[in-house]
Amino acid sequence: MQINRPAAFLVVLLFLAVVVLGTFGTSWNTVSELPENPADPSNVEGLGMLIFTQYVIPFEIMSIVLLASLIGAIYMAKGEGSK
Amino acid sequence: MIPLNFYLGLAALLFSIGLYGVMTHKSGIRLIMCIELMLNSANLNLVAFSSYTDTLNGQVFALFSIALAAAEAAIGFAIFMAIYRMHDRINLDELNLLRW
Amino acid sequence: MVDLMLLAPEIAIAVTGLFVLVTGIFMSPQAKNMLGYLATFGVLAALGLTVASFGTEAVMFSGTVSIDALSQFFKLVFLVVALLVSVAAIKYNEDSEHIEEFYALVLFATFGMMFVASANDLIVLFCAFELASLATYALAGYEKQNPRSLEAAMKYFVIGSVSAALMLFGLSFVYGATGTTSIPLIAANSGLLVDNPIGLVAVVLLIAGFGFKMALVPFHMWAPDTYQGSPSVVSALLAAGSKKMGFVAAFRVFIVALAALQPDWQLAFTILAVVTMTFGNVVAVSQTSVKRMLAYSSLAQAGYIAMAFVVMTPMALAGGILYALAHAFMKAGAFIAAGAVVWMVTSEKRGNLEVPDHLDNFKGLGTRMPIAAFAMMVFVFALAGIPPTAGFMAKFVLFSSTIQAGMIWLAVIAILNSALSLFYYARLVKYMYFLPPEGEKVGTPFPYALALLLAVAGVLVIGIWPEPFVQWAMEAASVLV
Amino acid sequence: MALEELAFLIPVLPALAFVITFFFGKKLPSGGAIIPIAAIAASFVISLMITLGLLANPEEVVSQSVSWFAVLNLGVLIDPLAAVMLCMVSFVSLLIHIYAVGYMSHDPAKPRYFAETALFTAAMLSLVLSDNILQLFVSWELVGLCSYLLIGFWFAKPSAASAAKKAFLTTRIGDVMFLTGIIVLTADLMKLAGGFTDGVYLLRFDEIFSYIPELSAMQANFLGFEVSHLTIITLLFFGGAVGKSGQFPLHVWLPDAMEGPTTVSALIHAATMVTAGVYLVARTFPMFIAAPDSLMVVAYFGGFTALFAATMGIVMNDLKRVLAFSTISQLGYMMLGLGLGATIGLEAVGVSLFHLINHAFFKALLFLCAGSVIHAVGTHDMRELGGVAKVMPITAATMTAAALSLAGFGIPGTSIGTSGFFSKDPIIEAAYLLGEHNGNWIPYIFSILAALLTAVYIFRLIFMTFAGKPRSNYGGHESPSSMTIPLSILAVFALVFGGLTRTGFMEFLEETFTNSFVNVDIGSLAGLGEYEIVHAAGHEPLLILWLPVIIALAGLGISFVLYYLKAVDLGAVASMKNPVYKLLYKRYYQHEIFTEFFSIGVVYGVVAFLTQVVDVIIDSIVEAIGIVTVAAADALRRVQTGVVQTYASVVIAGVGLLIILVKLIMEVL
Amino acid sequence: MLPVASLLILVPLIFAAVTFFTKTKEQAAGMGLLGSLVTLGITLYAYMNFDSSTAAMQFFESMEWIPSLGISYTVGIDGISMPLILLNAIVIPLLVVYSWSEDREAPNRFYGLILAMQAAVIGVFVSLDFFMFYIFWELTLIPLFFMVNIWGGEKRAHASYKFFIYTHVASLVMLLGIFGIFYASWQQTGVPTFDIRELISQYQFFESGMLKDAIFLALLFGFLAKIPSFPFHSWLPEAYSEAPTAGSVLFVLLKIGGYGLFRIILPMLPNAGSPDLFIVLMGLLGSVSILYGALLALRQKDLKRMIAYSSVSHMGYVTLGAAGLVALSVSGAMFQQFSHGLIMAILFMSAGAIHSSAGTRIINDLGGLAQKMPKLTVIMMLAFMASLGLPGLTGFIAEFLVLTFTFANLPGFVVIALLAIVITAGYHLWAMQRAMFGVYNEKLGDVKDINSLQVFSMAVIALLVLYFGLNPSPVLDMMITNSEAIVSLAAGAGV
Repeated sequence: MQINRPAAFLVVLLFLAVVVLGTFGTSWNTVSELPENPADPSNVEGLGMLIFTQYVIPFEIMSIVLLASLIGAIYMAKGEGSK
Repeated sequence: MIPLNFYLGLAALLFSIGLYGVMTHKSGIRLIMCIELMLNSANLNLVAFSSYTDTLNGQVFALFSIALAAAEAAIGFAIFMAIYRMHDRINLDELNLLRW
Repeated sequence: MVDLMLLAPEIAIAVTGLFVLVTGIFMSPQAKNMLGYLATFGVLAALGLTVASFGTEAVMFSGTVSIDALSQFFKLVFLVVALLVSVAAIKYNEDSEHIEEFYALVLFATFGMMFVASANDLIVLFCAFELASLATYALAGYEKQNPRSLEAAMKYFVIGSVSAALMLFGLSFVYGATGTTSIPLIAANSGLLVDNPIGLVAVVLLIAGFGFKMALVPFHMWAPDTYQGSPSVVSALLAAGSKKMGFVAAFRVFIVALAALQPDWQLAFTILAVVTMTFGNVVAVSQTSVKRMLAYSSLAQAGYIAMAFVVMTPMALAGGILYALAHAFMKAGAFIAAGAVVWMVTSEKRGNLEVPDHLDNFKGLGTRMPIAAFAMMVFVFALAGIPPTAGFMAKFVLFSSTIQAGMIWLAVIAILNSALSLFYYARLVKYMYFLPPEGEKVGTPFPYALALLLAVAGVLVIGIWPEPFVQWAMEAASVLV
Repeated sequence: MALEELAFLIPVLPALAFVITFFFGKKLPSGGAIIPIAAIAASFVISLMITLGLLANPEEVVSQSVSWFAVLNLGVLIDPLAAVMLCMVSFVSLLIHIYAVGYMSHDPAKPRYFAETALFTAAMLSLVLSDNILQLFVSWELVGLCSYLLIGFWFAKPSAASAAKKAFLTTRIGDVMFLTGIIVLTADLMKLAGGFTDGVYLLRFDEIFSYIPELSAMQANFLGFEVSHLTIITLLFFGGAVGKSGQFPLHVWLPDAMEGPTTVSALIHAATMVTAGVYLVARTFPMFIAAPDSLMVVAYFGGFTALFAATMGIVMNDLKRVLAFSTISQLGYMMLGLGLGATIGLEAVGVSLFHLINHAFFKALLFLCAGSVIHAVGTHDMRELGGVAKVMPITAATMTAAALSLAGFGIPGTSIGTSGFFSKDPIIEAAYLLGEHNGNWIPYIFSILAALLTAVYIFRLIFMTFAGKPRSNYGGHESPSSMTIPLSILAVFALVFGGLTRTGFMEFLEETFTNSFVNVDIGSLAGLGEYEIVHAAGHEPLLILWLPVIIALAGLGISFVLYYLKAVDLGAVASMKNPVYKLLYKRYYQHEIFTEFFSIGVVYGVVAFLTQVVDVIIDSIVEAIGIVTVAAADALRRVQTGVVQTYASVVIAGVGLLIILVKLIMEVL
Repeated sequence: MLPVASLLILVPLIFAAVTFFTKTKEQAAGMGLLGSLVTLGITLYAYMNFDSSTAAMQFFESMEWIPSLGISYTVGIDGISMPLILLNAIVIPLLVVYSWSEDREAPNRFYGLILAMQAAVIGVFVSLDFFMFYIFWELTLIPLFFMVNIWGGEKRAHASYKFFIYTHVASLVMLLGIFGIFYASWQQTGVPTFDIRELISQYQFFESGMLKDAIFLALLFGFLAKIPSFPFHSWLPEAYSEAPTAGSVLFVLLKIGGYGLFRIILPMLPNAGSPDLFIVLMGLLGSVSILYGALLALRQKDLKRMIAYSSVSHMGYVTLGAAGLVALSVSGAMFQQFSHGLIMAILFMSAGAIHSSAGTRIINDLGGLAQKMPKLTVIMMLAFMASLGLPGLTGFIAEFLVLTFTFANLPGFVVIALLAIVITAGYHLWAMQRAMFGVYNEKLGDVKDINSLQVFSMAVIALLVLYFGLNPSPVLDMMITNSEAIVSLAAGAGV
């Protein structure tokens, strides 16, 4: 089956419409002001703290993820099995 | 202050572009790029929310997802390489041995 | 301080994975066959540790991980699948040079699934989910020389990535609306989601993300191709294991975190469940590739399990959870049996080599591979819900709870579907037992036979003595409501 | 041991004989005929002894009952009615068995023949002895089975197999009516008795008769008529009798039944089984007389059948078929006699049964003579015979005796006359009484016309067969003595039995319903049935008394002129161009109406509709589900194109559509 | 006292398993015979020790199985099940003997399936727990499916799938009914139980409404489709006629549909929403089945198909008698099940013998077989006569009881059934005349009569048909005892 661009476009339009209607129709609960100084170092520090305390488990999982993708990628990319 | 919806709208648009690419491109490389685009648009969402709700979880999430996107791209490229070795090209719409 | 003993099964799996990987590098090709036993041993240890820790409950790591009856139960499911796959793969990987990679990926995928089961935070959930996906992408393409395997991996990867993106997109909205990623806190802050259209968008995006794993129509498109093209043991892992990961994630996210949005997702699941089971069963009727047929049947089974979200009584959830366990045995077993046939066909170089799992290759299997054929018969009858098998017990609990909740129409649809499924299951049994064999008796190789008999034992034990399993499933369900 | 206690042996002995002959007949001499002959002889002796005892004391009937199943029983009842039937059946059966030793001597399947006739005798005796309606029905069906088996005795002959089937099916129609009657009766009895009592046998005649007043009081609306339940039940019983006794319109099987061996025709289709219907009506006579209109229906059907069958009898060319129509006609007389109970009350039973017994003698004799002829000359087409008397004098003589008896020659007011005369005359006279009292002359006209035709056809048979010169080249010789002795015995009975027993017989039978077993007051029952009973036999005008004899003489004369002297050329009359002759010869087109139109046209039409339309529709619904499923499977699998971009599109479209769908449904709900 | 009920399931099951592993035909048939004889022995032991004067459960065993769902292993035998067990136990060994001399592929599976079928059918009869009942109910499908699918006639694939899926759908609908009654009672009492008798007695306390009727109708449908009753019969002609002889006989021994009526439907009936309507429904379906089956049998060209339709007709008496709801009509219906099993067994054996020796079952292609097959003809004639309801044979007892005692309550339907009697006689005699009588059809070649083993097995059943026709009390009495208990329930509820 060939790729049907107009149809794909319509599908995407549908998706976009739905998502945009969803987001714009929502009254988000936002803070009144954004942090003024983008260079505020507390952010990075906070991230670090979070990653190594609360999110240590995902961090550990990420280590396995990287290892797994490493193995997988190397295995798949190795050339011995070609043709 | 830029309204939150501007970010969200942008993210949605980027995401949709990514989707359109996935649906229409034959090339595996472009496909992975589109997927990256989608993941990143989601990251954009996360970061925007993180700022607008003044919580850091979103940014942590985004960090992890960037790493995941990288891993995913690695695997993806590896698979396409294997396909390329076999077929000498990566035209995804020609891979339809498995169907029906 | 956290009690790491509670994570002992996960640690055991991860350590085994690493150990297999590292030792594999230093081993001679002949000695590598040992690794399968090693991995099996590790899985068994993890299984033992999981069963030993049944009944304990804890929330750890600042509330990101929750050990409870639900997670324990699903860990059991994943470990059972991992065990069956590990055992069967001993034969599948015989004399391969990449045994350590295979087992490492299987174990890492299992590791990811186990964390999904106990995730109490969206970040943990997403990372673990992706781990399980990434590891299996490569596994699906494990037969690099086989264009079908590669194609399976490619399709799996593309749809998986799109789904991951959709899921992440959805998760971002959930996070944005509630300002947190912790599942219990989301439940507490879900007011905004309920009042705004974004709630529904997020729910459907998440359903798409999880539905990809669960293989719910229309997010199933990859599943038949991938299950067919992948090595059978990997199909077993995908269909029996990672499919359940989708369910446990959905249990956690929808029933616990997004409980307030129940009307939305209940309706969505109603549509999906009905469409999925009908589509799966109907299309399975016309399949000639056994693995593809099993894939469609797997869709149908997902549809049944999804009924738990529709009915939403403790009984129904228990039924769905029990079904997950039963399905792990049945479907893993069925794919492994198909794998044994593929092995036979490819090693003999006889029969339909293009599609080694073609129905024609199953002719007279009862005489050619008695154990595999018998096991396959048990599995397909279990899948069809014929007593006294696990499939029947699970359907019994699940369908009966549907009646209990007064959703007679849904029960009728499910039951008619179940009847329809008999058609193609019985056909397979007919091919195996009642058509003349085309070839000599081969016998089932030991690892396959062991894995199959383990699965048969599981199917029959749950079918004949379901009491403890029903109890566990009920405890697991009690976490959700 | 008292003889009465052996009563149960009467049917049991022939039944045992059946078993022995069936399984061991081949190893016994003469096909095992000796076994049934001995058994039936024993039964005859027991019957005769009991009957003699009963003659002395008609009040003390023999009655034995054992529980069968549920609330039903098996039992033996020998009252005067049963006694005379018993003696007749066992006696005729005995003679015919003896005769058959000679007649069947060349048939290889003798053991089967004798086994089946033994079984028939057992069933027939059991029918007669039965003390309850269910056992009677059971035996009734068994004699039907034996009739079926024996008509189809030469089953390799397609016409025999077909005739057997026809006989069974036609009588089955009557049987179903009979069964329906039993069912209605049982339902009513249960209602009246208010359930079951231990030790009370629901369907025993004493039990049934005791509820007659209540039954007659029960009214039902049937097609707009208010009729009593008793009328419905009795008419249904009569329906059974119509089938079994070959009454119009269920007589069609009887002529065809002649496909069986002649001995079978004599035994079953002349003397015994076909009279079971008459016996049934006689047995349940208290019910009939208490049921308004039932007896009149019986009388009309009987009278009409008597005439109707006789008309066909005069054109038949087949020896046995003439006799078959004659049997039907005579059975009509018997039914008519019973129906005349509407006027003469209980006497009707005596009159009718007397004719039944006499008929058994002379008709069995006629058949056996015919059999003797057929056995000797090898054909039964009368057109090919002629002058047989010269070859077979004994047969000719005995058959003439039987013909005289059938035609009914005698001198009224004296004891001089043939048996047939003494039994047929009272029926005709009673029919006259009916006309006199009710102004309803039709039965009388039927009966008198039938008497004329009877004489015509039977002497036509005699003249065509025995007189004149042979019309074809047949061999022939007189039959062996095992055949001629029974003929002679029967001839004696056909000539003198009636004259000897006529008064005693009637009186004996009038005791039937007043004895130690049942005691019903027929007079008051007749009141329930709204019948007016008169006892006037004997003082009719002289012309009426003589008329039957004159008519019979006239018939003899006509036959003599037409068939002996051949004074008139019958070629023009007896041709297919003559519509009347054709109608008669074609037997009123019964075959066309019943078989071709009704069973093939209507029944098969309905069946064809059911098989080809209804069942196909029902089945298609099932099949369609399967076909649709497979078609759907083939269509839906095409969704899986194999191109990954399509898959992605479906996923994304799914997301969009699902959101919209859920939203819409939520809005609607 | 032996645990008879359990043994009756276990013994054939174990022998079935052993039989599957036999190598030669002799071993397989021998093991089949041995297993069925042992079962027969146990059954006779049970029958000897059976007290037919009580309607209570005998040989009762019960133990917990899945307590969290209230499922228990409960078995017992009473007057409803005893005759049917007896029927199975008697016919199966004879069936093995009958098919002893036949050559076929995979005899070990063949005889194994026969024994497995016996275990499953007896399992249905002795189960007193709905869960077990359903399990055995479903298990009966599998042996039959394979019986037809492997050893069946030309259209066996279609027939077997149709039968399998059709009746499976019906049993699943029945399962829905079981769920319904289970949960409604759970709600009522707070205690889950699958005990059949407990659930039935709880049924009367259910809130009347849609659910209550739906439960009843779902169960009723499940049973009627199995009986099968018009208009759910369309699986039957093909399955019966395509099955091998042994399969057809196993089909006729499958009396679980009618059993369900007596065990479950009738005790529930008085408490169902509108009992009168349901009685009329059952009566209508029963009587229409009788007439319809008979009419369709009249037109069949294939002997086996004709017998199959006659089965629809005869099983109509079961439904009709059950609807009669009088002790004797219900007993008659039960007796019809027993009688029909015996008679049809002979008929299918006869048809099988004709098919295997003459090479065809098309009635018009036969003819004059009586000359070549006298032994078969005699036995077949007896069976035909029994089948058309000739007195002195079992068929009459059953039909008489049903018709007579149903008449008081449902006169109209009895009249419909009575119409069928002549037609029933018609197609039997027609077939007899065309196939067995008349001139021998020389095209059939040299046809051999049945061998002595076949004569033996058919004659034994024929003698039983005769014996129970003359003396039905040994089985009828226990039926009456239990029918009275059932009917008194109905009377108590004022129906």
